[in-house]
Amino acid sequence: MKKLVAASVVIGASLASVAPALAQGGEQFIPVLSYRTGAYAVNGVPFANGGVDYLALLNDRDGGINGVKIGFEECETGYATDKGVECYERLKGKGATGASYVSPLSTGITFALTEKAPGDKIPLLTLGYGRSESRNGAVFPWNFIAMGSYWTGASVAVQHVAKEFGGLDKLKGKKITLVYHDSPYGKEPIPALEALAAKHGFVFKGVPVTHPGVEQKSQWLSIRQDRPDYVLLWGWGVMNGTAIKEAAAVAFPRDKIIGIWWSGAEPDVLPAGDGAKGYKALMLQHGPGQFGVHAEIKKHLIDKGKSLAKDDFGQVLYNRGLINSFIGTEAIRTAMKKYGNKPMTGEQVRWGFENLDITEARIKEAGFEGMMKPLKLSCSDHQGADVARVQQWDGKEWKVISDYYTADRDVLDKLVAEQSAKYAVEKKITPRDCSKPD
Amino acid sequence: MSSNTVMPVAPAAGSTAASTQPAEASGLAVAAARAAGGAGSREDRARRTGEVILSVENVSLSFGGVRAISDVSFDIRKGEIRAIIGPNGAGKTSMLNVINGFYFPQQGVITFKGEKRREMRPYFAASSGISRTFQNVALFKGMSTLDNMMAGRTLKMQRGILWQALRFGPAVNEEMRHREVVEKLIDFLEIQHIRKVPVGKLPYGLQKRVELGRALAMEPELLLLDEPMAGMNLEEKEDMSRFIITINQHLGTTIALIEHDMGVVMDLSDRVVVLEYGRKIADGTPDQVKADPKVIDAYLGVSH
Amino acid sequence: MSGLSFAIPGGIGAVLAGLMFVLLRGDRRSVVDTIVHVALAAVTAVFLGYLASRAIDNPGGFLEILVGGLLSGVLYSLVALGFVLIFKASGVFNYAQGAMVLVAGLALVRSLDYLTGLGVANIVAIPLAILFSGAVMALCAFVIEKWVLRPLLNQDGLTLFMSTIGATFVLEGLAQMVFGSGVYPLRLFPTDAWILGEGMFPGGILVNKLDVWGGLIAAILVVALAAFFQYTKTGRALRAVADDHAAAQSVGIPISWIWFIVWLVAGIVALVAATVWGTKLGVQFSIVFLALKALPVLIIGGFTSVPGAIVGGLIVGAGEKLAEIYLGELIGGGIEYWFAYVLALAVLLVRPQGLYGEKIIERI
Amino acid sequence: MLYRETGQFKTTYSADMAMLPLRQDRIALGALLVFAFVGIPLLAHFAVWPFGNEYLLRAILLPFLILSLAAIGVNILIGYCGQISLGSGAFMAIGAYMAYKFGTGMPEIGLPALPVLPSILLGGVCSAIVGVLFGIPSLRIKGLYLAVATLAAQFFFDWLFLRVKWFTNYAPSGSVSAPELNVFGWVVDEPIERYLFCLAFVVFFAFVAKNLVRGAIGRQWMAIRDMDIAAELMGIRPFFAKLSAFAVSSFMVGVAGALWAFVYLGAWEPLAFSIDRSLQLLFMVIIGGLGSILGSFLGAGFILMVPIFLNVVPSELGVPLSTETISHLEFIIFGSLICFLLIKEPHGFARLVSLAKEKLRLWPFPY
Repeated sequence: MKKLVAASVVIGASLASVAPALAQGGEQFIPVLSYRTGAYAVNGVPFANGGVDYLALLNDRDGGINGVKIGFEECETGYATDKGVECYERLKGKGATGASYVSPLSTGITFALTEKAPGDKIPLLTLGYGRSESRNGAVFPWNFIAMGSYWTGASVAVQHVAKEFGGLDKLKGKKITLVYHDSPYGKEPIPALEALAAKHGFVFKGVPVTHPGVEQKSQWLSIRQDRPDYVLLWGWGVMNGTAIKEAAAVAFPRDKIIGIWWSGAEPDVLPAGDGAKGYKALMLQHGPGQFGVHAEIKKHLIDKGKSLAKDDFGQVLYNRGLINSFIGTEAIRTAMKKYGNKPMTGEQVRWGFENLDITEARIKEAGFEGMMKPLKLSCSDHQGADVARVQQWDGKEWKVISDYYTADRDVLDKLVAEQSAKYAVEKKITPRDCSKPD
Repeated sequence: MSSNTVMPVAPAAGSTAASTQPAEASGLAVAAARAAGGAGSREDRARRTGEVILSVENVSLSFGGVRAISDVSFDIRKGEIRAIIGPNGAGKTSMLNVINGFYFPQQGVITFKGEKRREMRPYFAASSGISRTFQNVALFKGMSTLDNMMAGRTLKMQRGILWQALRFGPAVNEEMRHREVVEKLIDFLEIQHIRKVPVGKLPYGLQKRVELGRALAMEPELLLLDEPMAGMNLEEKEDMSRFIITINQHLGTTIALIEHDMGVVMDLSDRVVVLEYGRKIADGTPDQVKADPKVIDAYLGVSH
Repeated sequence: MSGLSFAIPGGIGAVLAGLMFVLLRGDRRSVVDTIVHVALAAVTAVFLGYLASRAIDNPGGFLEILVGGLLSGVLYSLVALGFVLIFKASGVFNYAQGAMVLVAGLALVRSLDYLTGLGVANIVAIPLAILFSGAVMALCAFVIEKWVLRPLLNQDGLTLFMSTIGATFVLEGLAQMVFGSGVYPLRLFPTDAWILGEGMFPGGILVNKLDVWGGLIAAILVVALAAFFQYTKTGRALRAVADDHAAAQSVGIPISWIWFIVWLVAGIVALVAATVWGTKLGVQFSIVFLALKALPVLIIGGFTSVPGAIVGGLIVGAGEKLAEIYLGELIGGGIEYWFAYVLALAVLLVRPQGLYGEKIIERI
Repeated sequence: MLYRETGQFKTTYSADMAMLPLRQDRIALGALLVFAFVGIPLLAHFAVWPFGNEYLLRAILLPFLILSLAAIGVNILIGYCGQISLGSGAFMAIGAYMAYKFGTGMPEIGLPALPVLPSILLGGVCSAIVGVLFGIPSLRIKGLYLAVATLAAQFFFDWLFLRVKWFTNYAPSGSVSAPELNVFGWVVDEPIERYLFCLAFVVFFAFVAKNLVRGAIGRQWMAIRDMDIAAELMGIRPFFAKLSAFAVSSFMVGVAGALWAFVYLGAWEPLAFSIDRSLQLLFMVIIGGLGSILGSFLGAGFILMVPIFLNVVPSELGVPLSTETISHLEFIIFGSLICFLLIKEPHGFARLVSLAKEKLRLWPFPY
């Protein structure tokens, strides 16, 4: 009986405590969907630290954005779609104006939220992941796949492979195998790779790895027997490190593997030790290292013990977390230019995203010089960039080994148009006319 | 949940205790029960027992290399009370298990109501009219007395799952009809007060009674009772004997029972079959069996 | 694939499967059983025939996959052994075995990192770390015995099983809270490979050194366990308890002490598994998924048999790798997770007690 | 004092066998239903605290309702029929994907897109059929061994929906999104509409489940659970009893899966129905109460509330926990609670409720 009373008190209390959320003051609220536990925590932690640190820096140093304080709260998704949806629902109404934008940090969650965001009028910022066709802002007004999609990544990777072989014409008859995480994330590049295979005449093969990816022996044994000329790796979390280790175990040359930019961070290569030497990965423009913004974070947060970052400070995914928050807050800034310095609604932030123009000067001013190129989004282009470089792990650190490649838009734009048109039909969406200003 | 893969077989501790009871006392119990039930003498009933309802011919059963029953034959006549006795490990319970189809013998033929039995699931034995109770009470512990007995009516209930899901019309009527039957049995067994109690919470004696009720709810033609009085005190034995006699006489149910209490067996049963080490050593009326030297040896352990 | 290279091996496969059918069939006689057996035999025949044809096409490659599969199966056996010990002694199906591997691995790697961080030489640090993680396992065994098993004494198997699922969650949460939730590399064994028989087959046959180490360790472990059960007083008491709790208790064997010991031994087996798996994957949360890999191994080998755990591991390892590579080409990759389970299900239908388990007789 | 049965006499067996023999219980249930169907929508409409908050509807009540339905299904199989299943997630997935296929049409066999309602129910039917197939081994194997058979289902279907593109209408990423929820012209879109839509399903099937478990079929299930051999000797066919439990259970779990996908997630991938989901459902029925329909609701509510509670309350109290700690604490709490309940109260919260009712009946006297 007492237990029962206790249980109902507990339930009642937590119900009651959910509600005051709405009452929080004049903050610009940004939910942070993160994962610090489970099979994907190795990659989730540095990204979350970076994302949170940049927001904290803005609050600490500038008192927020244009004087509007940023409220932010983390929610653990564990990379699980349903938990991600729960987090989104919990956090979307917080702050003075609700969530300004959401970064799901999972392609699965992105798919789920793509259905919900238009109804809730909350933009989704999916930096280098998510639905590749959401580049088409006419059909996906609320998705912003800034800086690059998996199709971009696929095209750049193929170009780099071609360059190593001595040109795109040398791709003919070559075997390129994709080892991918068996989820929407890993499958996303397949249509692009198939289209590129058709165009360049290489033989494409996909090898799925089951979640969470700790068992890859058979995949790599079959790769050893199949002897592809190049392997592309689309892994996440523990799958990356395991893939590199297994590649070493079957003596597949590591310098014949290119990972996507989510498979090219320190936690992916460090566990493999020497086995990772020579492994390559794409860069979502940036690499590891400390830049202007890092000095500020060190001064305002780390030295004051306000940051959770440790070894990951300045690592690849930490830096990506910074950039993610930078682009998001810049969109809010852009929106404020039009709507005034007060907490922005999701709809206003969406306008901010669509009119986002991060210039060289602004990048420099914010301390991101060397980490990213200018980025300009528009109604018809929610991606804004088509470039990436390749880095290689030399056993101790990542070395940039290529110049910027630009993705093959001839192939990709067609795919974007096809897939977004299909989505529009399925969802009975009438695409916006992007030539008209809104 | 009792989904164990192996059903543990506890030694029949209760039964040995029961068999040490003085035979006279048990005899008294039955006599009292008979008087209460208003039954006639055994001779009267012997005349009323009719044709063979079940026959067991040359049945042998073994597990791996262990022989439980070897080449046993006997029959059960309609309307009689037939006892199967023997020392521990004689194969009595295995015999009952063979009769109601739980084990299938390697050799031999079982004929029930004139039909030879092929390999079968126990369900078919139940549907052809055999029900039983168990040596170690095998009630559905999580269910109430009423539900246990209603479960015994399963074979008689026809309504499909969709009717039941909506609990509407025919399903409800059917439920009520069977409830009435079960309530009569509850009255007969004098267990009205425990109708809604989960049987797991009942004392042993009452559990045995509920188990009898569940077997009766099936309205069997042949009722198998595996040590119905094991672990009971004198008063409970009296009650149980009374129930057995009443069932046999008023409902006309044929009964085969295993019992260790010799007094009860000799007074209750019309004919007795004696097993030892899986073999039949005697078969006949209680008086014949009592006088059989092989039986005396088996029970007293005298060697030749 | 030529027709001939399919037909001949197909025939061999059918004969093998037929043999298996007769061997495993035992004394069941019902029509349904026969249909199930024949269907299983037919599927097995086709599968084996297909494998054989692939083996003829590329014997080197086939051998490589087979050897790799067998060896990785032994690594599953390492985890399965812990299950068998506990099941034998206490009838508990311990879902927490995977979590115990995680706990042991985390304790080992974190204490090792700490000691080497202090500048302690490896030769001293490794034994110290192993001692420490052994102590952690002892603590686990003590707590589980006292707070979970003892109160549940005499409950049925399913309740105990579900309680170990509960224990799994507690161990996972606690271990990560105390030791951290990152990936911690452990390098106790070499992880590179030998290439054998390059003269015979193009490209040779690749054998991973870590897998061989795993096999060696498993062999040592099995011998050590056998010796423990055979020659020590505690071991003999354990066997007595395994045979009959009540009887053992009545001759004065303290059952809670025995259970503590058996959980401790299982914990040490988990520690051994953690050294190998930790080297393979790095010590990390995902190690708990190994429990799910060990389940079909146990079903196939039988819950109570140490040799069964090894043989089951070999069958699962070889079966799933061959299926993943050769069958995966036909029906799409990623099948090894369910293939092991389907294999286990097939064994269950033919031989419910597993290959080495004791036969179950139903009584009432 | 209010909770008394004095003066309530039953004159017929049917009154005695009613779902809630006590008048007070009937009134309470009626009030609860009125509140759920009328009260909550009104409160939400007028934005009365806390119902004005969309979060309560969409992130708490909606998953609570859907997972309760799934838990009822799981409870029928495990709690009533005693057949353990670790593959409930797979049956949710079957419900979801087949409902999706029916909802978007199967031109290969000339089947046009069906409306939402029949799609969801047909998803449940498909799940029931597969449930029966995977239940067949239960006729031969029991207990832990059966758990492994159900795991086989779990992993097989995880794989099937990933690999066979037909199920996802050849979506390149393998993620699918639900068709518009249109019920006879009513577009279920607003949170409150989604809530009512699910509520109707859950209430209906909860009554169906309650009717089944207290009827003849329920007695067969429980007989199989308590003593399967004796049940068979009593004329209960294990074949029918077990497979019907598998069918009914998988049907409800399948419908819940379809609702989870269509109404709650909107877009999903197989990972949404992984083994974690199966274990979560198992925990719900253990914590809520094996063999209790009420317990399924209690368990679902509890499992959903704990993480939210851990997230919200400490930070409100000024001691915010890191997300890492919260998720580890969650593990520890669930795990220890499972052990605790198995030891102390194997019938879970439902049992606590009925004990409380017993006490209340006698109150203020101790006996």
